[in-house]
Amino acid sequence: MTIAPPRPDPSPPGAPVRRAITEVLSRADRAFRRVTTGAGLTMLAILVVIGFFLVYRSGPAFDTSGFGFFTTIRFDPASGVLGVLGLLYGTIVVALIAVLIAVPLSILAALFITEYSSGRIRGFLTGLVDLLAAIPSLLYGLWGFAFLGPQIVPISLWLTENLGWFPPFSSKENALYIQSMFIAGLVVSLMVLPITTSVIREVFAQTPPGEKEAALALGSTRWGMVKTVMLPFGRGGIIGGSMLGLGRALGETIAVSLLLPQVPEITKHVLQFGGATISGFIANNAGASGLALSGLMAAGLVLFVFTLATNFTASVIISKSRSGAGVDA
Amino acid sequence: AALTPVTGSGSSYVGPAMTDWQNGAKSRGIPINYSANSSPAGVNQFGDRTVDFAGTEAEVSSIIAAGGGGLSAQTRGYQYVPDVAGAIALMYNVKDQGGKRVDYLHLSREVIGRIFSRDITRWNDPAITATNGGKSLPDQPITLVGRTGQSGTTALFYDFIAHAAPDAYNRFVSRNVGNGMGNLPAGVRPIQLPGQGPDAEWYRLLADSDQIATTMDNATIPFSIGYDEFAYAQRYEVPTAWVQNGAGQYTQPYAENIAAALKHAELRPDLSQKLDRVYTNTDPKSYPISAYSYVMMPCTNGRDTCRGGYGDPGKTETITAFLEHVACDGQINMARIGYSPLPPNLSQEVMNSNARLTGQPAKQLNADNCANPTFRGSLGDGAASPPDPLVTGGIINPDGKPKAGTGATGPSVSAGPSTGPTGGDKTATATAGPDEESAGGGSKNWREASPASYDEGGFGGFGGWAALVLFVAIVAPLVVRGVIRKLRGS
Amino acid sequence: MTTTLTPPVAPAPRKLVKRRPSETTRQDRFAAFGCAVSATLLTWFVMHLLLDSPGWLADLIVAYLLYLTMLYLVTRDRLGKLAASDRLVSTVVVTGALVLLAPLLSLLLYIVVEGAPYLRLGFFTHDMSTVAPTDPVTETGGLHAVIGTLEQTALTLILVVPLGVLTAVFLNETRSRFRRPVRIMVDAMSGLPSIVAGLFVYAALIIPGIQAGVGLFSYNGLMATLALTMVMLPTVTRTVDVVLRLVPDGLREASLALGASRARTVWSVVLPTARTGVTTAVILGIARVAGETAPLLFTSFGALGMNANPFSDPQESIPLFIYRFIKQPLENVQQRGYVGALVLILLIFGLFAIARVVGRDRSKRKAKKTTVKTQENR
Amino acid sequence: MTDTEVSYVDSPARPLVELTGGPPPGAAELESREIGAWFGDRLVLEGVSLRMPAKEVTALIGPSGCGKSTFLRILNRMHELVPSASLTGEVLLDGKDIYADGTRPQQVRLRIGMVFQKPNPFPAMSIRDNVLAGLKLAGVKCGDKDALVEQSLERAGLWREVRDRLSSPGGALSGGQQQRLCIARSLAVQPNVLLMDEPCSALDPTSTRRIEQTIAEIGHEVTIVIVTHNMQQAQRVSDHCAFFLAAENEPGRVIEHGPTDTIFNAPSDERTHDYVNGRFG
Amino acid sequence: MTDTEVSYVDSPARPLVELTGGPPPGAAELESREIGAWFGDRLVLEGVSLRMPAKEVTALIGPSGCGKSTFLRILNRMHELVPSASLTGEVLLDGKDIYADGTRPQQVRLRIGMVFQKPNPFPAMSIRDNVLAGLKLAGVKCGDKDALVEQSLERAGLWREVRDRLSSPGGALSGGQQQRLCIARSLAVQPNVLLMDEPCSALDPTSTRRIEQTIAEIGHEVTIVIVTHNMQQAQRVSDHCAFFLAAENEPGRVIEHGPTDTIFNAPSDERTHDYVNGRFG
Ligand SMILES: Nc1ncnc2c1ncn2[C@@H]1O[C@H](COP(=O)(O)OP(=O)(O)OP(=O)(O)O)[C@@H](O)[C@H]1O
Ligand SMILES: Nc1ncnc2c1ncn2[C@@H]1O[C@H](COP(=O)(O)OP(=O)(O)OP(=O)(O)O)[C@@H](O)[C@H]1O
Ligand SMILES: [Mg+2]
Ligand SMILES: [Mg+2]
Repeated sequence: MTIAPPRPDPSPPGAPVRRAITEVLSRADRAFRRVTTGAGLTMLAILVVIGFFLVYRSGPAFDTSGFGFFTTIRFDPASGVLGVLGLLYGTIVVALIAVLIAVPLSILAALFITEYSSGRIRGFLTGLVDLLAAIPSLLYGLWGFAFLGPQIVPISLWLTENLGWFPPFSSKENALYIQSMFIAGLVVSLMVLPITTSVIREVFAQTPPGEKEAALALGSTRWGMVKTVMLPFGRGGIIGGSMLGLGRALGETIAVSLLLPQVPEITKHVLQFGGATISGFIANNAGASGLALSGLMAAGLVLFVFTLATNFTASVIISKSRSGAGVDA
Repeated sequence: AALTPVTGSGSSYVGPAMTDWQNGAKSRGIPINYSANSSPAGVNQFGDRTVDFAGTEAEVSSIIAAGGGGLSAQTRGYQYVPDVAGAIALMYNVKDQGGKRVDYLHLSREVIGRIFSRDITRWNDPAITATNGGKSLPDQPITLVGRTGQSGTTALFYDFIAHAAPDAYNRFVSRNVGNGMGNLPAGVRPIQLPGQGPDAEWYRLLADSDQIATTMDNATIPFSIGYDEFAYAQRYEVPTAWVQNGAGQYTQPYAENIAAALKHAELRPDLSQKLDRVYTNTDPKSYPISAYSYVMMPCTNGRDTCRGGYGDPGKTETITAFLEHVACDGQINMARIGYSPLPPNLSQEVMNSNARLTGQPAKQLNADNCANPTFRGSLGDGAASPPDPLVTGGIINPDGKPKAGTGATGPSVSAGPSTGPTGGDKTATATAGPDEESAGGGSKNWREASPASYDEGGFGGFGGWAALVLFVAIVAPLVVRGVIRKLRGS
Repeated sequence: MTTTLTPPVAPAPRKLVKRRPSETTRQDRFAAFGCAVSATLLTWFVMHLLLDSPGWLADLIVAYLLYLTMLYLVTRDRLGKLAASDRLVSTVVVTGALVLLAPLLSLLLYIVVEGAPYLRLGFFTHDMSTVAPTDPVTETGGLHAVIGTLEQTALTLILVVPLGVLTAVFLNETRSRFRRPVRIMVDAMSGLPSIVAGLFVYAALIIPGIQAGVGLFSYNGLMATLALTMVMLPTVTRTVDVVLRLVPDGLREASLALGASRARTVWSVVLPTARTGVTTAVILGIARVAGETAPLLFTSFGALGMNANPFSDPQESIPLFIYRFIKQPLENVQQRGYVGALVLILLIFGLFAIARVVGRDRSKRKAKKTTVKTQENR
Repeated sequence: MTDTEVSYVDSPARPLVELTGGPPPGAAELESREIGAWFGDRLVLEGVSLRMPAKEVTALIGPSGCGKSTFLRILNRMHELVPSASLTGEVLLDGKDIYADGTRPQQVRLRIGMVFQKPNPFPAMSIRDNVLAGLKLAGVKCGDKDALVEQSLERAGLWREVRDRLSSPGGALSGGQQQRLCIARSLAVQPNVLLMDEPCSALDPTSTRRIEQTIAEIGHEVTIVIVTHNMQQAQRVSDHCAFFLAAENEPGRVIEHGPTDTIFNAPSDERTHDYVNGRFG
Repeated sequence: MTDTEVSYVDSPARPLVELTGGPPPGAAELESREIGAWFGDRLVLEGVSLRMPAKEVTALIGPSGCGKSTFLRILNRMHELVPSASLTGEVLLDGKDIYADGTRPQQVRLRIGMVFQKPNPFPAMSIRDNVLAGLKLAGVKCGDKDALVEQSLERAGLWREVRDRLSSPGGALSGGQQQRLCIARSLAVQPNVLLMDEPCSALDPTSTRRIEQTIAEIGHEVTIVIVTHNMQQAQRVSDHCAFFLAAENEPGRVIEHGPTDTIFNAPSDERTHDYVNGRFG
């Protein structure tokens, strides 16, 4: 037992020197670090491999179209024209419609779960939201086509007749209201709802109880409290949750492939027949080979990058928001 | 010898038939797997050598023209083998002046060609009025309904259109070269419809046959007409048009009509079908828009496109055995599930194809060694066509010519004794019964021969209760567990 | 100031009566009921007597809007503006939750009505290889699909659980500088469309595999598993990540303070504590993966007959089973698809029930913790 | 009770800014009768009868977990916000039961303000908006808002420190200032009673002293009920005192109550004596 | 220091169960030299030199936020777990710097046990496993585990209450029992020093008294350093006392230290006097 020699302290008093803390890792800890890092890097590797593969396979398409790939609406390998703009447009419009419908509903549902319901109902609804997420996309597609679509047609008609001056609702004579991006968006919104609801619910649940009680103790109604405390607090989470939902809506496949004609075009009238999305288009043409397949891969790559950007923005927003709520899938 | 399993993919149109054939093959120990996605996908996968055979209605040349691949199939080498006959029906949704849904539409081939080439664009076109007893339909634009993306059905249908109204078709095609149909060399048919341009405005493209049929059934697209496999029309009881054949008669695509039409089918050297004479067939029973579906498989000799068989002789054995089943026993059920059995000459062609693969002499089929009902002059169950409402209503003669003096009143919907194809279906079943008997007379019917393992199933007959039992089986333990916990807890 | 305190009330032996004051009084409920009735009548009057109603959906919407307006006006009159907007929002929020419920119920009903009449136990005892298209729906056999789904899901789990949990541990319990890129990649991967995952496996593994004659890389359950892994991995990783975050830091500190290494802490304290949460996450992941269709078409290919070996030859699974039949032109064949859909839903329900049971203990503990927390905050 | 050395309140005699829709003017007397409280099936408080006279400061003391906070929250109907909570008994505000049928909790809470242990200003709002939050939330109108802000902040002893930065966010203040901001916020609606649950326990000594002075000032205008763990603080600020105690597995009860001097210097119960002299707790 | 009235420890004189791989036997002296601590760039503690003699109880007192917990966590290298944390100075355990190069923190923490403010038994383990968790986690071997469990629980004064349900989960105990379980868990590895960070602040009075008795008992065997907010408690349990204080925007410092009696009855610094007499904090 030797006493460590007092270390010389070169700095003037008042500005003490920080000590470097050395941590000697045990073997188990080193192995632990290696294994977990390995797992994390495997994840990285998988994604990088997929990314490279997509880039590699989409090479011919980019060779053919060059930058025009991003500015061309048509996707027409028969005449050697490859473009992703029409597909991307449809993808984004459908996803936006889905998110625009899903987010307000999610906020309401999240509010109900965190504030307006109690005990058993809360558990039931939370489970229900998860269940909603587990219903296969194929079934949503079938149901949307066979059941929901026909119910929506009269509403689309009504909107067109009465709100026709509003560009997205304006329509031509003899227009058709099935297979519209609106209906597709509506069905996708059901698939987006679970994720947005659970993210927003989580953020709401983290609202500091102190602030909530402060508002109530001032004689506020519940809505007053929600408005002054929960919504401002949850804003980051709401935005982040919407972005995450957007990310999911962008990638929705089978249901959209059944609900849209999948003809790449720019349809301004969202209530009207027409539209295509990248993933739905890929699903409908998955049997292609040669240049067409390469074009599909390129479109897939575009979608991939796009979703990546969306998800990334979402997680940044959520982590920056005051709530700092966790992002869970 | 153990047979090597063989996989195929492609046409969804032959899906039900393939299921039937796979069942039959299975009972003979032939391992076959088929995945129905779409004809072009099948051809491409065949070309990529990831499947051993493809089911397709579209030809390689069409697929190449559509820019969707097909080249690899050329590299691999292929032959077309007809496997079953079918027909394309015209489903329509039109209301007459009184607002009643029309169910008697009669069309001539040329008019069909012009409608689908967008040469006739309104329902009150005189050409349409002329074939419908002189009664004109409302002055409404015609909306066309077709398949989105690449489809074998489109290929078949537009082959017919090209022959029915060549001028209109050629104009249509040249108008839409840049609109997604592709640059089609002479004789090559499109497998994809224009996705844009002025013609596309009036074309509603849907994802699959089922969607087309449901949409027509729901009448969600007003004043529309579309093409679809006839089986879907039967399934949803959608009104289908009566099409005038070479004899001037109006027919619908029941098995007997298809069989009659295809008697004049010719095969090109590569066995792809040449249907010119089918479209103009003068048999009064023939339905013009009839065609075959193919199996695409490799071959070793006898064709330009043959580039060698399978590396694995076991696969050769499997597929020849399978095709022999398809050619004979496999045809027994076809009329019942919406197809028409192959005629004897094509059944024989199947055997010839096998010979081209194996290099052995082809087996000769005859009524004694082949259970295909057509060898006995029958078509199997469900083959007969219902009567024409305009004929039974006395508006036109059975030969298709309008009756003198009836044009003014025009047909009424209730004029015919049957209001749809189904009514006729029943009679057809009744009359076809004895044929079925003769077809399955011997031990030829594989279904009879197969062990009836599932017949009673041991459990059958308690309806939706099964679902309930299952649900309870899942939930009950949880409830019991909860109760026990509660009891223990308190 | 000396007499401020009340004399103690004589402690009579009384039974305490619990009061649970509620926000809504009976008058409120009367008002709401009245508004509902009058909104209904008004809708009927306007939509059916004055106008030509375009359908029940429009009626519903109009009635709902009328109800909201009336409720607002009545409450405003009775209790003032603030209370009125509060009541309005409460109503809207409750409807929002109901709207969430409606599509799910409608979807379930649709599938149950289509599928339930034909579901027989025979579905679970034989496959489709001997069932002809013309056979009645009740003959449907799905054993091969059920077995395929079970095997593929199990294999997926074997791949996903270790990798996902380890990655989540990596994200939570280490201070590696790769944490950020990995987290971004996990986020990104959850945006990978499943069809692209399927195409990837098909084009990168199956085509070369079949051409080279490598049996493992051809159509089989394993390839489907790989595609499903890509779909499930990010989901599981992210949920486990969240669950691990919920493990109180106090437990980690307690463990470290006892002289445990990081590895031991994770293995002996963090993971056991989070076990129920991880299990729930995994089961929910399974439920999601069990219904994936798109990536299977080109990977496991599907089959009519039984194939219990996921490492060679095409294999069926329930989603493929549904997809195969549900669009075919024969009514009874289509209904086979709905029977399959019903079985899939039942399977998912079952998984959910299990997840809830497994997760319940955790939620109880969590509830206790939160009450402790709220107490502290007061 | 100690007297304040320095008055932080600039003009205590000035009449209050007029509000419309707010509580009736003046302080009110609060009285609880046989209050009992449950969380779920657990009885945590029993038979609490206490009169809290108008314009005086009543302190509630007792060891942790004996139900002081629960009692305080019952006094302005915050208790019912806990889902499983229920209660019995009556709370009379100027003689009227606040739990009577048809009484709206918002109305009660508007008249009985509350300040919490942890300062909880609305962090996203400016200081001024924080003070006015109560008006907005409870629908109280005020003609001269600036005057009200100034007056409330003055009464809470915060005006001098923040008058130059009324538009900076409330979260940017120090802990003690935040707590006084919360007091100002409660005072802005001019409540009849102010409840305070350990308002100083999260604060540093300087801030604590400041807040005690504030309490002493406003104690002449509103009825104040304060929970505190600090015996010295209770002695310094309160006129009356009630000692709560909960035996193991028993609900909390009031052991003794009376003028602060009596409780601290001549308690009649031995447990009170032990507690105020730091024998336990 | 008050003496315990009732001994909850059944046989304090019995020799300890033998462990292999555990800390050296006996209590150890802990000494800090010029300890300073940062969170990020914020200096929160400066120049703390303190000797905590073996087999005695040292109490750290002071208002909230003055760095008591930080100091305590520096004593067993828990401080470095906070990502941004850094420090200066030396901590000598029986004369050897625990921050010396090559010293493994696990080894240090095994010798210096810690009990936290909030009881934190491992919820997934049974009571028995909780007690043995330290052995398993730190790789200490023990021949007679049952004896060790009994002895540790006895030393923590919990044996009598739980001996019939050793296999029920640790989360099923009451708060006070949980805290004693945590003490037992720390004692099981037979550490030389035991650090306690406000071990009673989350507990009810009865449990608090129980824990104080436990401290009094084991204080004769191990060195104990305890942080407390409760002056009475500090007086009751400790032999020595150190008063920490942080002026506004300044790091925390030790204002005064010495025998408990001196600190409480005759402090030399005025601030100490104010604090121990409840003038603030
Ligand atoms: N939300 C709640 N759910 C269940 N029990 C609760 C809740 N809040 C408090 N309790 C219980 O009620 C009892 C009284 O709690 P209360 O917070 O009123 O005590 P207190 O005297 O304020 O204590 P402290 O001095 O620690 O604040 C405690 O035993 C506590 O465990
Ligand atoms: N993890 C951390 N990151 C940054 N600052 C911290 C962290 N933990 C503590 N601090 C700061 O360090 C200072 C000392 O904190 P510490 O927890 O040691 O105080 P304390 O005396 O234990 O207070 P209390 O009595 O409230 O527990 C405080 O100002 C606190 O804000
Ligand atoms: Mg309290
Ligand atoms: Mg501390």
